[in-house]
Amino acid sequence: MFLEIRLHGRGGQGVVTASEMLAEAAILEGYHGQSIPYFGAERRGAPVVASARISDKPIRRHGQVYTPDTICVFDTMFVLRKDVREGLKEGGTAIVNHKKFPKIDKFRVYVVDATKIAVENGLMVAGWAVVNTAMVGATAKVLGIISKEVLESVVRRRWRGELGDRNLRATLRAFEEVRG
Amino acid sequence: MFLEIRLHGRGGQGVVTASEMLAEAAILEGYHGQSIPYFGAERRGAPVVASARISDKPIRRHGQVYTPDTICVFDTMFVLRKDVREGLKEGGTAIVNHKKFPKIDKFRVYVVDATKIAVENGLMVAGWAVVNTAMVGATAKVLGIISKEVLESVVRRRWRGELGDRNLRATLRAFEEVRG
Amino acid sequence: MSSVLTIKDLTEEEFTLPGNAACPGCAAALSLRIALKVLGPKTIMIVPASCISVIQGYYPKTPCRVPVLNVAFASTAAAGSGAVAALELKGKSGVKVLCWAGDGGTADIGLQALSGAAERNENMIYVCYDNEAYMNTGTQRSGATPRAAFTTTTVTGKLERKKSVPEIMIAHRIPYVATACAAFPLDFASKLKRAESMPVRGLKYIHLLSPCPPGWRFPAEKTVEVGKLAVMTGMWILYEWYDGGYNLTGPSKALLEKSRRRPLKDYLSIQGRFGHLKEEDLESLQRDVDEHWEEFSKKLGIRA
Amino acid sequence: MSSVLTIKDLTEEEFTLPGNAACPGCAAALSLRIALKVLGPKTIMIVPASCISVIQGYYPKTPCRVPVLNVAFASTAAAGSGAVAALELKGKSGVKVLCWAGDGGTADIGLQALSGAAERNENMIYVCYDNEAYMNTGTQRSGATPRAAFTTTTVTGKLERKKSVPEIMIAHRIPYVATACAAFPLDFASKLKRAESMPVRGLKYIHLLSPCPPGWRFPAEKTVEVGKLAVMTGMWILYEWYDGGYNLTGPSKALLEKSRRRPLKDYLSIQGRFGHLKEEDLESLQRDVDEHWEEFSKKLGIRA
Amino acid sequence: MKSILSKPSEGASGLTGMWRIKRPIMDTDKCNMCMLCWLYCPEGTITKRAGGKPRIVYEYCKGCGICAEVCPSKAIIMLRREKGAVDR
Amino acid sequence: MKSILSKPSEGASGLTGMWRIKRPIMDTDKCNMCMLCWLYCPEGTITKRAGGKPRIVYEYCKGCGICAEVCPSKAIIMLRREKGAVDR
Amino acid sequence: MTGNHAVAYGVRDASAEVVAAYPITPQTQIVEKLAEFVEKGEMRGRYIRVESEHSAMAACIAAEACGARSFTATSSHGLLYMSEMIFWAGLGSFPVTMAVVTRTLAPPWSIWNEHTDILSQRDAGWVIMMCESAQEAYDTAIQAFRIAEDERLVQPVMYGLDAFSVSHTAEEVDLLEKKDVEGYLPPLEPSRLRVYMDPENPGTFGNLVGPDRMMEIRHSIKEAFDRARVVIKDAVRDYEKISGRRQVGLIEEYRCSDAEVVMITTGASSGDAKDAADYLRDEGVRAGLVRLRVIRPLPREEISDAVKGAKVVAVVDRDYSFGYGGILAGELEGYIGKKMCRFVAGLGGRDLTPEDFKGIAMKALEMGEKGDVSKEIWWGLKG
Amino acid sequence: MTGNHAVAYGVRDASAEVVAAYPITPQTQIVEKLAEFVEKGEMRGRYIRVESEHSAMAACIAAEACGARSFTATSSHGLLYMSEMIFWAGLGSFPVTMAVVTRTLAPPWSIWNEHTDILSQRDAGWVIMMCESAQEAYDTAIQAFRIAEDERLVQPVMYGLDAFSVSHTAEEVDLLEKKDVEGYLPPLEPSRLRVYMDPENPGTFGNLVGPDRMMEIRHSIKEAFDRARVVIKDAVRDYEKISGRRQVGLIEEYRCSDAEVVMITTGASSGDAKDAADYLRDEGVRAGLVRLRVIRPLPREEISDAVKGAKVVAVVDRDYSFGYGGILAGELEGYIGKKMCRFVAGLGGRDLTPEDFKGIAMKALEMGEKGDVSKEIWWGLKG
Ligand SMILES: Cc1ncc(C[n+]2csc(CCOP(=O)(O)OP(=O)(O)O)c2C)c(N)n1
Ligand SMILES: Cc1ncc(C[n+]2csc(CCOP(=O)(O)OP(=O)(O)O)c2C)c(N)n1
Ligand code: SF4
Ligand code: SF4
Ligand code: SF4
Ligand code: SF4
Ligand code: SF4
Ligand code: SF4
Ligand SMILES: [Mg+2]
Ligand SMILES: [Mg+2]
Repeated sequence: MFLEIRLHGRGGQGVVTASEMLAEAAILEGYHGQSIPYFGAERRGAPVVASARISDKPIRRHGQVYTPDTICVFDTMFVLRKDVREGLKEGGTAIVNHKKFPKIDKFRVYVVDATKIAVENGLMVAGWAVVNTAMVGATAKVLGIISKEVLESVVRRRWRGELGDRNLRATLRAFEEVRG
Repeated sequence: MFLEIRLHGRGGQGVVTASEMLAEAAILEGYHGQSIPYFGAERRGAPVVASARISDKPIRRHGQVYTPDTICVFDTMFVLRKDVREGLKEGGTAIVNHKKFPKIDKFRVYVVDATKIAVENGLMVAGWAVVNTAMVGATAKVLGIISKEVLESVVRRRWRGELGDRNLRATLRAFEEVRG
Repeated sequence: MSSVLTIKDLTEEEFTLPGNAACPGCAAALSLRIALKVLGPKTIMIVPASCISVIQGYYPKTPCRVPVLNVAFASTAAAGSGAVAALELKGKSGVKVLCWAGDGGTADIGLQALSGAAERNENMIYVCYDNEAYMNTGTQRSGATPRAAFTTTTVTGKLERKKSVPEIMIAHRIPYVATACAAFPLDFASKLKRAESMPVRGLKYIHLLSPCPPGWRFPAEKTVEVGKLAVMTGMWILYEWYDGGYNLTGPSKALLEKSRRRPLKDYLSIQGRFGHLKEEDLESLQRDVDEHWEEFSKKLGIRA
Repeated sequence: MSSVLTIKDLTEEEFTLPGNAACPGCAAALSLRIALKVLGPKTIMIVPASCISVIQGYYPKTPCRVPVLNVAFASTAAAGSGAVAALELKGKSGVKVLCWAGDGGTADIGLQALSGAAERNENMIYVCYDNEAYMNTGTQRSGATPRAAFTTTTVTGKLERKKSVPEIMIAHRIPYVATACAAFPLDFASKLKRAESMPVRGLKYIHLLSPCPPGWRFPAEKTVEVGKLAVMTGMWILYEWYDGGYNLTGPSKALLEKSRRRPLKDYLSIQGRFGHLKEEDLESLQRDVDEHWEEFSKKLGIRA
Repeated sequence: MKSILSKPSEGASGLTGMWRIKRPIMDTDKCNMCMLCWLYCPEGTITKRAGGKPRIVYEYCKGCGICAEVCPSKAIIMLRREKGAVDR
Repeated sequence: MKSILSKPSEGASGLTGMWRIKRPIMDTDKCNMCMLCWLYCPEGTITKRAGGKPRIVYEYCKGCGICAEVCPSKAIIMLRREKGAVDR
Repeated sequence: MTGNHAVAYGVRDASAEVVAAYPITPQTQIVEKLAEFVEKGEMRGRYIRVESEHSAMAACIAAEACGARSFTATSSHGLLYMSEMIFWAGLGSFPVTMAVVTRTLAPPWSIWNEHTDILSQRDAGWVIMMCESAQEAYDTAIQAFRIAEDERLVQPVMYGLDAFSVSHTAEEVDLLEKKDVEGYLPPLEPSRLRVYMDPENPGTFGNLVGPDRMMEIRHSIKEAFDRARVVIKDAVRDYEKISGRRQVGLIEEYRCSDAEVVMITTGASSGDAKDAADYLRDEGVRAGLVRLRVIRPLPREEISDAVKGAKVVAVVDRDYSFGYGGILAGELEGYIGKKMCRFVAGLGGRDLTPEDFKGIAMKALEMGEKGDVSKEIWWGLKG
Repeated sequence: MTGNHAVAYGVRDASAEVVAAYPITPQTQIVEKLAEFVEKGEMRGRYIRVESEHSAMAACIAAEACGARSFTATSSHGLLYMSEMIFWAGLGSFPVTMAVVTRTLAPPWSIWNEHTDILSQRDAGWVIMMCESAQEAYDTAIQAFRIAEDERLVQPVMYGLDAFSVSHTAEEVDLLEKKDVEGYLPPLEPSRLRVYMDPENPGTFGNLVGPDRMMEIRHSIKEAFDRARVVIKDAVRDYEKISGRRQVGLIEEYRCSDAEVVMITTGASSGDAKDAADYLRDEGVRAGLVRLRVIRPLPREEISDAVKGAKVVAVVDRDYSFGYGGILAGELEGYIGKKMCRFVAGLGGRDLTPEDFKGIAMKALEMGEKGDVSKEIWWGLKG
């Protein structure tokens, strides 16, 4: 197995953290995992990209992901942008933070209302919905190789106490609610 | 012709200037000339060495002089030091600032009372007799290839006005008074 | 020498074009926009590594409508000196040199070049926009970070006091030193104008407090409020120094008396970087402010 | 805090051995000799490129009986910081760190490291021996060269004023700042003692005027006289600053009144570096001194 | 010989209006033309209309909300994008 | 493993007495033991004798003349080397 | 864990005593983490928040001189700004260790990967290593202290992490037990130093040396470097024991022995090149790889041995020296000879993928077949 | 006139407009003389008495950006302290010129000759030249501006003077007429620049460049360097016209064509080596010499052509890169091949004389005969 995932969001949404969580979760599941941020001038609200790889063999390469199997779109606004879909393999998967979303023939599209989940769990920073944990939950479900237990431990490592609770709730709810 | 001269004196006596004057005078006489200071921590009173080369062919080498044909000893105190005479060729020439000086079999020794000449011409800096121009005059005479006219112009280039007069007087007097 | 500019005095022309890469609510971007309105197009900007170098976005585009020379982090004032020399030599004395550097690039790694230029009294304007940390690299402490503030290299709060570059510049006895705050753009504009139009040649230095939403951890829309509170609590004093003496300016004029100052807590509590402070820390910081004013008020007496 | 040491307080033990490479009559060598008598053998010296690095003569010998770490020109106070950290960590807090740098290595190329160490308030003593030019390289101007002095890079006299590092250090609000003069070794020794024995941790800075016979162009035996005249004419003021306030010390205490000061000319005229000055230059420099005292006397009032 | 200078242009960092999460909406009727919003807008995305009233350039407005904060007449409100007008 | 430290020794720069052009001569009778000469000698070439009187170490004395200048009792005079005692 | 954090953990586990550092993208995570370790008491050391990189290295040097194990980290312009002190550490034999997150030099500003920065310091008397992954970054952080402080060497060690692709990429990292590391490293004793500031036994470091003695002092460093190979090999061997993981010594040979085309790389993209070699072999091309883990001392013989059997060798430089060429190619030229193709690739942060390396290997084979390898190829250059 | 003064006169005669410099032994005479020229009105330029070398180069760069011809000079530690800005000038294509008086790097302190300092900057995007004599120092000071500002190149130029043996040695120097120099150099117009700060036509220099564009910007500098050979040759040819004196281009070949042993040297001691070659020929040994006047761009082909006929080649490095070897030998290895002997000589100011070069040549012949040239020889090393 060799899976390449690319995550698209905006500064403040926790895109890089999400890709790290996915890689970490895969590792805990016994796979090899890697998370690669693309680093630019990171401003709140500005486009951000990160990638992750999951494999059953050690991952040696270190470049960005150019032909993802899966893309994860944190922000509805971006869905229609060409660069977001660029390189996505035919038959690949798109997981989109949205209420509902048109089917696209070439890809399998999953949607999850991560913003709502984040808002309802109080995951807001300076007016921003921090949707990363929800998106991780949804992606984990779609990938099908990450268990809820592992998700929990990945969340708990990062956020202690009550904040951890809320993030965990968001993660698991998205895990449940994502639909394709 | 290829002549190598090494000058020994102390900080404040103008040793480097003297070697430059000799090289310059040789050039004005139609030879090629070169002056090479040895640069250390130059302190008033501390030992100083410089060298000069005079040749009828262009001088290409740039090292110090290790086997001089002629040494010029600005300071009586140094005369007996081994390092001052080191490398002086057999039959070489020593020009010494001294009232009189014992003959040494292996070398031709010339003396000139440069200190007296400097003092009498008021060439004093902070209690120091600046004997360089006198030593240049004496050396020029001994070398036998530098004329008084050239000496004058070499002195005048360096010191204007009355100071030039005094230096010139010292140079020419040493030119006359040096004896071997 | 106390003419204050009004909104009407500022040209409508923009010299930093919209669509740059500053964070939303960036006071540094705001201040630069104002500064260039005051100085106009005949200005060459020298910019070291900092948020302002990133704000310019990617080659081959730039938002800046004046020439900008980006330079190495430590070299701002030295590059300014070279530019001044060249312009004077070429007879272009109408062109101003504006060095625009962050607090890290001024108080820390650029201080030496600045001090050298100050000693040589180079004829230029130097603005330090002070967001009190290395923001471009993600909020590490700088010499100008205030005591107790959280940064990523002082996770339990900075132990040392803020280095005062304006006071250091005053010790250099250059013709003009002033402080300003991005929340009072007209005060800042007036000082720039004064610096620009001074008859004496030499280095004019303005130290501009520049609130930073992500670095100080407050919402973008609070930039002006936070800046105003910095002044109204007395944490940041607005003043000018020239001809050997100090002047308070703007709202700071009214704050000599302690009772007129807002409690420091008002300023600290709306910023995440002070979120870890306990009551006694707040009190200790309040004492710092009070002492600082006391010391400062004595200096106000001195005008040669 | 005003105990003054006497000759008897100085140990007979020498920590700089005779036969070093200083010029005859060097005030820097004299002062270092005195300093190590005060601080004693448990001192690690940090020395940048300067006359003092040359004075040590050639490997494998050294005149210094305390450990000496020669460091790059710009790095004195930073190296000092590293030494302090290591010593504290190793539990050797009894060992003092003494940074000993020239004016070039302090006011110019070493200023940034010094300012950084001051802001971090590193626990060490920093002495700048100020011979008012780059002497080791043959008398080029430094930031600390006084106005009008001849150097090989200001052959018609320096145009700018002397940069005041002590005032810059005061602007950093470190625990102790003092000036001293090599011609008053006991005043210097007392200040070092004070710096060493202060209860507060932090950077103690002493700026020591250090006459230089070849660089200032006077005969070697006049070193002490020249130094004394610097103080007696008021060209150089002996003071301390701590706890937020200034103290005059030694002969400077008596010189607040202008009439008590010797005419500046007495100081200038015995030095070749001022030999080119005309009468009006002397007057203008005298005015500088008078103004400086006036300004300074106002500061004396301020003790927090 | 090739110049390697970047040239001034709007949107040097793209259509920064895309970064916005809240949208400033100006009620021109409430506006007293004090121009404080113009003065304080970090982006320079408030311009003057012919009539002298301010106008927001949405292509680049990052939605920081400063204009709304400084407006003395509360003529500007910030709308969450989700609920507000459709973005370009 | 080799230390590359220089070791303290007198005469690290040679017999610096050789640099001298004038020689300080002390008249111990005139000396009042104030030790100012000792205090001010840059070289540390004035030491205390058993009796408490100062003594000059000529091997290294550079002849700067400071001791003579600072001596309040004029107990030290500087002799031109040429006319004075023979140097070691 | 990212490569940057791996370094910070390695430095912590090696009980570094003095850390002096200045932030610069993409190194900041290293020093932020270390500052946190120190502030939270997870590390006994001191963290000096210096005002520049020049001061960072100066502080480390002085700390070493006073007997403390010291560390710093920087990148690109920080590295150049401290260059004087880098030479000071190297020529003065201060066993500082330093992580260098390799980044493109300005102007114009760029924060992305390139190796020119670390290579620009290759004359400074430091051992230079490069890390391929976060795991190797951790391992190297620890090994660096062992190598630097080995009594046979006593020289500083720097190691490169490719910007972002190692520094910020999160990967699996096995950490060691603190006590294993303690046993592995020399004791924290000043005796390991050539320069030690000891008031009980005072000496002066660094005063003038005349032309009569200097060359011998330099030669003693050369001799230390002659021993560096063995020192590194020993350090790697002993590390294998405590970690139970295979380690690479001076060079890593990957499917080299029978390869017709061998690529020579260093750093992060070596992994991409290995993948490429596998792909090529799947396609019937016998490709292999030599990765330089160590750049100083330059493992010339090891490399020339490793590539002996190849028809053609492709040196891939992610660095450039104008008027000279790719630096590694230039340095290896004499040892590889007429079959060496020079590729310059991945400058200014341009990414390199397995596809790129496939292309490079094929191009090299093609050039080798045509018999002309003289042209330097800028791989991936746009119109 | 000394080599240092020769440089100062050259800079004056070339009408440099902004000089920014910081003193360091043995460079001081250059800047003292220039300060004097400016103060006494013998030169129209400005002299900025900066507080460090980093600032010196920064000031020169900004002056160039504002259209002024600029110059600085330094040595050893000054060079390292400005290293960041040296790269800035090179990578930013600012045609500054700089004299470097080559001096041994500390620690321990040494003020004497060695070439490691100037070579340590060889990746910075500068043309690098070395002067053999005071005359060549003067000539190079002028030619450097021409080369730097040539529209086909527009890159900075640095040139080395050996400490003391060129810098302080007084020799005969012919000066040119000011007007000849004016005709020779490009006009003092901003148009010659790639970066010009013009309020009438504003642009931004140096803002971020992403991975998508950076490599192409670097490549444009590589292309400029590809043209540098021709630019230098043209500059030399035209200079011969105005000076009426023979000039050396990239390399000087001395009695090379029939030589059995060829020495490769650079800088001051090349003259000693020429004398040695003559002596050896008197003794029946066919010795010759290649002197590198230019080190960047590295004249590889020229050298390999020049030594084609030789039995053995002795590269004499007055520099050292630990863990690598003599730098010139390392760089030329691939172009000289198996007959190259590597000598490291004259480090730390150790003098080199014709006797030394005779010895070196003979040793090389001996090694060549024995068929083993692999050992690096540290010439003149004591006990
Ligand atoms: C020599 C050097 N060291 C470090 C850096 C990395 N760096 C770039 S910008 C920056 C922070 C700038 O801080 P400041 O001057 O306060 O400006 P701000 O980013 O806060 O606006 C740093 C550390 C660099 N570019 N060059
Ligand atoms: C980076 C660097 N630049 C320049 C020098 C050359 N240099 C050595 S000592 C010195 C002058 C020192 O002046 P100062 O600090 O005043 O001490 P002084 O020699 O006057 O005692 C200079 C310029 C150097 N060693 N390093
Ligand atoms: S980090 Fe702060 S200073 Fe920098 S651009 Fe963002 S708001 Fe402005
Ligand atoms: S030049 Fe001056 S400071 Fe330096 S050793 Fe000589 S007298 Fe002392
Ligand atoms: S701030 Fe409000 S009232 Fe003033 S101009 Fe803007 S919208 Fe109108
Ligand atoms: S929201 Fe911010 S960017 Fe938009 S117009 Fe208002 S002040 Fe300007
Ligand atoms: S200064 Fe004079 S009186 Fe005093 S101890 Fe010395 S010699 Fe005696
Ligand atoms: S002459 Fe100078 S060196 Fe000699 S003893 Fe007197 S003070 Fe000391
Ligand atoms: Mg900042
Ligand atoms: Mg000095």
